[in-house]
Amino acid sequence: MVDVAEVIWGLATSHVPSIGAAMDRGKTEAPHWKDLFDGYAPARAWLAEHRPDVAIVVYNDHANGLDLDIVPTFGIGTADRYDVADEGYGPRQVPDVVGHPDLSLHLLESLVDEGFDLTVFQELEVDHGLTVPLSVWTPDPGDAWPCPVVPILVNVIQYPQPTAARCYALGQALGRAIAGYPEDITVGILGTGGMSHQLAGARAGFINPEFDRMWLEKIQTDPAALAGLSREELIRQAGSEGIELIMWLIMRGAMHDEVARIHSHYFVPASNTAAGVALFDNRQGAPA
Amino acid sequence: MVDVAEVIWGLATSHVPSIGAAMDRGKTEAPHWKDLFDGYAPARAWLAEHRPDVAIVVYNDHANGLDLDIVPTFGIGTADRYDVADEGYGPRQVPDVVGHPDLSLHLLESLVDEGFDLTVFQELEVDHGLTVPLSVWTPDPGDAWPCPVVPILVNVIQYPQPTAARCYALGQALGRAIAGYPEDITVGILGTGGMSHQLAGARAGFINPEFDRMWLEKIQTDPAALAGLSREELIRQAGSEGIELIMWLIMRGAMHDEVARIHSHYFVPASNTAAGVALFDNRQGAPA
Amino acid sequence: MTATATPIPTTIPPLTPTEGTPMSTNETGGRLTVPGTPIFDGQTSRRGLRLNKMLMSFRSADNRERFSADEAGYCAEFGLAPEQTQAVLDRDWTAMIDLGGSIFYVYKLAMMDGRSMQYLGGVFTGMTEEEFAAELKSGGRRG
Amino acid sequence: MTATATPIPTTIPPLTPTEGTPMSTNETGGRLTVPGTPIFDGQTSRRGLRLNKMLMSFRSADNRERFSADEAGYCAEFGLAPEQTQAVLDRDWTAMIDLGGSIFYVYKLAMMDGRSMQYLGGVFTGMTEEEFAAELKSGGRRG
Ligand SMILES: [Fe+3]
Ligand SMILES: [Fe+3]
Repeated sequence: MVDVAEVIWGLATSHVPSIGAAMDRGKTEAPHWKDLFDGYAPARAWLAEHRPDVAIVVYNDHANGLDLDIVPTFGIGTADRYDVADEGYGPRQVPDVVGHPDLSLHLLESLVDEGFDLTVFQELEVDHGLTVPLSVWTPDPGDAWPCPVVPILVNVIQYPQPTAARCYALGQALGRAIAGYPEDITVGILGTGGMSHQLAGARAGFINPEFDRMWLEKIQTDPAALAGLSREELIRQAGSEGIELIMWLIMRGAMHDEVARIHSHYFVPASNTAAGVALFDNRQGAPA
Repeated sequence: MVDVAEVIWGLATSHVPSIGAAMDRGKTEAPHWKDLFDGYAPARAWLAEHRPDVAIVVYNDHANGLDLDIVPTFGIGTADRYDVADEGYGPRQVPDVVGHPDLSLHLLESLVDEGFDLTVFQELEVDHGLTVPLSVWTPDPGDAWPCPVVPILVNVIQYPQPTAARCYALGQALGRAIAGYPEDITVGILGTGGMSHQLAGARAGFINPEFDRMWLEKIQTDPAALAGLSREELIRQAGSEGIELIMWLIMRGAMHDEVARIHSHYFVPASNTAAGVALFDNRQGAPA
Repeated sequence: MTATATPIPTTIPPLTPTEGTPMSTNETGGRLTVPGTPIFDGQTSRRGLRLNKMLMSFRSADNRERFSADEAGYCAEFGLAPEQTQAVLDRDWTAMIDLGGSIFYVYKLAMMDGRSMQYLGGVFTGMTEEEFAAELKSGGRRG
Repeated sequence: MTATATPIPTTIPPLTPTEGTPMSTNETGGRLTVPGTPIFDGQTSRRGLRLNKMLMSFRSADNRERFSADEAGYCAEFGLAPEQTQAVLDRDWTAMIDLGGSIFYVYKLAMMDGRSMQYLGGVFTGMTEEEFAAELKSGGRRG
């Protein structure tokens, strides 16, 4: 260990609300869901052995914490607590999210110095975009999630979204910022959203497993190629909501060029969406 | 004229609330204020002859349109109307501000494509930071300001502010974005704030005329040098609130390398602040 | 975002889609052209701002009750345009999207009605909920 | 920013400045070190969030009246820490800045009291308002 912060793993996962609902209602053994949750098991087992000191969760809000009167391209929470939002049927019965303001402010300062124009959230209610990935990681959190969280928000809903290239560049700057945090702590980073799906329009229900499987592969081996995709190409290939896959590139950019794949799994459909999970070990030279 | 938008002038000006108050209360001929307002006269006369189709106003909010729960580094308004804020003693009796959403959205898309992570404001009340510069330009607007406005917001209040270099780069990208707007319209751009001042702390009342005069000169002749100043240097030289001079660099970056100075004037004090105005013609080869 | 309630704007954004914005959930959208894919762009968001604000208010149980007690009155309170109010009263989900609704906001009304995202998918594609769900279970729709 | 009122957080940010943040209006600030210059940085803003929210609420005449009728009660409603409430009640302008107030927000309370920015400048520098204004008129303070 060095005396600065270190990213030990990256977890990419869909954040479909129905995955959280299936867990909250104890339906994970139901025939339709079993394969999805069985697919999480190896990742969960590894993660339980590798609890970080802080997690950075890259996600988007879905009309719960943010209104449309203000649409930030990138945001970061600096609070010491984030309440779980009521999305219209009562908040999920999961723990509120504890923040890590000191790391948040360090990341903010580094990223703004590097020319990333973040919006600071001193108050923020978090929705399924953030809590479902925490549940994918930790199905039974008890009274508290495994560690404090730094939320990073991305506009994926309103055009113009940040480009895939910009997201990857933000991730790379985030990696440098983490490596400049002068505390000997371990960091897990979650990139959320996707995979292919489209909720509205004549093409609603669109799923593209070839694209998804390509993405699941290249997010490890050639993220720069994914960062070269245009918004239009992403929407064409992954659906109008599948564009949120750009958030995986922020996670990936913060990791080393070479990472070891611990596990991945692909499942169709979770509600109207293809769901994917991919877990990578970022410790250089570490045995997978 | 070409068939795209063209920046015809840039106006840099302080936005001290007391300048607006002196105008609103008919005190512009009072002994203390007369020199300031006399200093505006040549700029106002020239501007009255050069009314643009749209104005872009780069400014910061002062606890009126924005709360501290969300602090965007850069924002842009896309509304068709911006109400004048009540800053605590009733709104200024000046016209509400008409927007130009089509240009706003064009600029947003161009700037996000270039990797500037703007926050979109679909609703925004504007304060003296925006209306005082409009009054400096147009003392008697009657029922309406001279033209529609695109507001661009900058965080200058909460550290980390964007760097001077980032502001200048945003201005340059803004210039390219304007030149890519496919309508034959003229644009005036206002950079607001400053000059040297500090409101709180043992150094409150600090004024630095040598720095201000250097800035007034170099904003025309060597903006890249100003863009090299660190936040700490800016605060040391211009005071903790004088750092808002970085907004002049956004205006300047959107203009040509060579601009013609129409007029400038410097005055101390407007309330607790040094006040400056500088007007530049951006039309290449145009007679000043 | 401000400490006081946001005033209803004096001008309502244009409800007739301007050139280059999506005309319907079945048309291509905006500067991006993907068949059958509405693009929620800046002009669409302007058009739908009041509608989406109202839909977001359904996060609170109080507001859900007030809406149910007087749907048209609640729409008027949020300054919806007549076409938007009509689309809400009629549960015309396609019209809500066409008039600037974001699917994430529109879905909050569907949830109040006990409708699923699969039901909405059926509406958008001219299928029953069961047909739509079956297409997803068989691997999703291609297109 | 959200459609509902923001809840008061269950934990209050630390009022004791953490290492590297400004200790007083007369101290140097945060990562930036400029003598006599408070730096309104992220930790300061966290410390002052509830206080600044309350001060911003004075944009509305109704709120100004409610505050005047019961200052301590109004502070409690916004979840101010005891030291912040005391600073407000005492009109201890320096303490308000030290406890996370932003000068632009603190000034709203000064305006309600009929105090000018020159008056505040005098307080921060240990002068009367007249002395402070005279220094500005003679070209400003150097330092
Ligand atoms: Fe999502
Ligand atoms: Fe200012």
